Amino acid sequence: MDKIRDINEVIEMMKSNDIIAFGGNVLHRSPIQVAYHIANSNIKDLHIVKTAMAMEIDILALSKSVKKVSAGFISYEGEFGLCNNYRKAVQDGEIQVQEHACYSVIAALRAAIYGIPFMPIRGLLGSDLVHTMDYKTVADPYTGEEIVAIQAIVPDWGIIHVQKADRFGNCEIIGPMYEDDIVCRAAKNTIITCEEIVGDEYFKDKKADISEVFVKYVVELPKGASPGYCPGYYGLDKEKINSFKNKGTLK
Amino acid sequence: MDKIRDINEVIEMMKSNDIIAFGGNVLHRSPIQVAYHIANSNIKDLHIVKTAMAMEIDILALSKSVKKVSAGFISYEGEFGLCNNYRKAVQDGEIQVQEHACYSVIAALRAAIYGIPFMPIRGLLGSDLVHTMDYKTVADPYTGEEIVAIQAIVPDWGIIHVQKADRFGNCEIIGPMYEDDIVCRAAKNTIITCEEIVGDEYFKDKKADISEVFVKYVVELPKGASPGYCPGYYGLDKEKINSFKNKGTLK
Amino acid sequence: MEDIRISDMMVVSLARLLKNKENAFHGVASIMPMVAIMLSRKVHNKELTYLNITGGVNIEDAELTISTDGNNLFQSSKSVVKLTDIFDLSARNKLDIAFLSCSQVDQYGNINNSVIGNYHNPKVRLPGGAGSAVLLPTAKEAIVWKSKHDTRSFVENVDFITAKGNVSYVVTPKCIFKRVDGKLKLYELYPFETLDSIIENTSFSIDHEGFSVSLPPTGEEMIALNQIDPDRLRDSEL
Amino acid sequence: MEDIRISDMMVVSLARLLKNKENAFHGVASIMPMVAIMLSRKVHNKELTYLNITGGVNIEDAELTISTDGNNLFQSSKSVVKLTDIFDLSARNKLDIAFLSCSQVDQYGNINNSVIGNYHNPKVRLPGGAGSAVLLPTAKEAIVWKSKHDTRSFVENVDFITAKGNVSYVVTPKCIFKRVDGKLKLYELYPFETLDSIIENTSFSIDHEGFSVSLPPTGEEMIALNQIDPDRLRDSEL
Repeated sequence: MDKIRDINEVIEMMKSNDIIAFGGNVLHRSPIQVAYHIANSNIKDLHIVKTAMAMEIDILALSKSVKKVSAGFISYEGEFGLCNNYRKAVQDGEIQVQEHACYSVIAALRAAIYGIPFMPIRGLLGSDLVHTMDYKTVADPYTGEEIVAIQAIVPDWGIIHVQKADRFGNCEIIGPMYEDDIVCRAAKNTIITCEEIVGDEYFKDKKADISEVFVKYVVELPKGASPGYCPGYYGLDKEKINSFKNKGTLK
Repeated sequence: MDKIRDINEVIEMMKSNDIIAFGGNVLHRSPIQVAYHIANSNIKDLHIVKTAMAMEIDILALSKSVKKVSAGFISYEGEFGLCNNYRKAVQDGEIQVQEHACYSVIAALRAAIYGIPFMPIRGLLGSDLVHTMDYKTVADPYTGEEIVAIQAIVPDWGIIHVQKADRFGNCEIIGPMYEDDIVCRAAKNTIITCEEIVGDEYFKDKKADISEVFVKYVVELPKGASPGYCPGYYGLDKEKINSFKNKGTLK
Repeated sequence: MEDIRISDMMVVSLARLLKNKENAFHGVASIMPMVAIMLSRKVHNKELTYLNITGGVNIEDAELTISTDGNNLFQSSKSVVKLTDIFDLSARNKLDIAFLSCSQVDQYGNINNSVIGNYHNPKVRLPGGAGSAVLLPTAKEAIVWKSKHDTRSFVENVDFITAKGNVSYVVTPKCIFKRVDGKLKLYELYPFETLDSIIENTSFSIDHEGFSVSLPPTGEEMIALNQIDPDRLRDSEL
Repeated sequence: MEDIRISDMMVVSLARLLKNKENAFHGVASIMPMVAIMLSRKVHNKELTYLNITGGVNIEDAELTISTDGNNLFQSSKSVVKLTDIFDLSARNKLDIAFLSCSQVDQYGNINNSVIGNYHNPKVRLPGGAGSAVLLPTAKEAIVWKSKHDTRSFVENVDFITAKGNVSYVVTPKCIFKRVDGKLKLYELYPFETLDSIIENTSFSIDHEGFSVSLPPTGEEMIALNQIDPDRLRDSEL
């Protein structure tokens, strides 16, 4: 029942070719430090899944740990520009892009949650993505209407960084939840990294934002979202991001 | 922007043949008083939707306001027994039963939320409901696997009783949410009835459980879930339920 | 030991079946499973995750009422796992135990909670199967409990198959059936019951080879049971 | 009036397009729409519902940062409407306005944010369209803004159609295009711009019949704009 693990223990459980879905959004509460740990491991050929991301994939592209990406948007915001390691790896043919709209990533993860092979989805029609990415359509058995069907993506790991968690896996998220509620349900196993582990009484008076039911392991990892934002704990460390972008060292 | 209405104003907007989805569950925070108001109106031939319900449908069956029911479970719990008005109306052929599993009601409403014509769903296979209710199957376009498809139900009205709401429609729910988060999104228009209307500052420090974005009208209707439970306000009024069951008067 | 009732035996039987399970769910109108899950968490399986319709997870020290979907089963919860989540868990093969009841159960463990008689022109319209048509095929195991054991309830073939699937055990006021190779087989006979009474009150023929007699509720089980359910709501179903 | 910049004109143009709309959404990397929605809610349309990726609804008095998906756009919200909700709203035809940008836009209002060159062997891999492939076809209107107006951005046909759909207007540093009968048409020219400059910097031929000249930002608009965005983050995209 005690789900607390060391960061190295959970990294060791991951295998090459696994599908990993990250929580957070772009530079907000994203599990960037876990990405560094994976980058410094021997795990390769990962399939990385997230609606909108930046630094995790830029780190993992630099370490050549990634085979495939399923995402809607991959870029920093503002002054930090594009994810150049990722971009270069794609342009060099090292990473295969399964380009999504953010909503189709959500649909693929919803299908995983519902245990169904695909989700019908509105939109996408007219986009070259449909034929280029080979998104198929399905006929509504009630009316015959054709609608795009997104195949389920069942991540082997969901990795989510939160502010507080107890040893059972109940989590408090300060600020936006983003798609973490979906990631923790869709993945076969969800790993929570947190700024702080709280005592058993912490969630007596307020309900957790993520339930223990959706959590496999809990790792205390202070500054786990750094150099990104972690509301209530720290803001952006611009210098570190610039240093990563310019020098390209894996921590 | 001000969404506050009188109960009679909202009842007047409903029409015969409308599809109505109720919030709450069995005798918990169910909009029973709205059911009485509808029963005493001229609105007929309603299609009523809810995962598990009791008194609303028993009232509306008595007033002969219902043409069709889509639900997974229709009964009181414990000492109150079956919904006899409903049961009699079905046995007499007055009400058409679209029998669901509770999850297929959820799937039908999810399809409405996602704007899609149907939802694939696990389960139901082996049940006589599949052919008796004419639930169709669909082939996964990626693997060819056949899976049951539940057609969308788009309620004209979602009716939800909550403890507190502001004039914009932000709601506080004390106790279980049940499927209210789904009902308020699936319906074309959602009506909130509440024990109390709170001031504009009420949701400054805590986020609402239902967002104004999903609410069309707000009606102050104290004791709106009575004789059922309304956590924080009142418990079960067993005498009133027994009186309804025995005497069969519409209040 | 003198004051052990059938309801105690049923609840204890249900609870013991949860021994090596990770999680268990009950729905509305499910007093016995509610008490059984609470009992198992106290005595047999302290790490069992308890799920119910309200969204409550592993709630403790609830004051019980005759309703099994109220705020009393939610308010002490540390987190929320909604009914939609529970169905989804089951759909993706992560729900260990679902408890379900019915009006009729047949020799195959199929259950009927829809109609007695013809579906479209029923003699009795029943409540409907709630989650059963989805949970029986998707949960790893479905445990059926039935508070009457007579030939009208235990039939060769149900009038209507509301749900069919992974039924593992059927717990009655007289015995426990286990589903083996798709058919119900006598698994345990309660200590105060006779094999003849089972045969007499069951419409299908019973394979009773190798059945055992249930261990009566232990002192530890009875103490915990009375702490959980001091008002004996568990009697109300019988 | 002397200190009005292109960014002011762009943001004011975006804001004015929200006049009779019920709700509007922007995503990541969307400084101008963020400021425009806030401006509209102050000046043009006080009942506009403001939605963003964070789940925040109608947030007020936020301290802006260069990121448009952070907690500053969530914490003052009274309720939560998640990104999933926003896509769902759009999918069921209840989203009035989605703001999207891109690397290329063509004469039909199709947008490209995927690649420059061949898709599978790209010259430049772009960030991807975020929500655009879903929002362009499902939102009632999609307003595209593009912070560069040159022949490489405004092309006859995009290299790759990331998204196609209900684009109503395209707002540039020089003008506003309106999509009429499926083609972009000059709608408003900024007061400091010339028609020749538009023609010169656009790769497709422009229907400019009946265009008008934009009203410069009013004093009221400029005061509100400077209250909302005192650090002029809106300049950062240009």
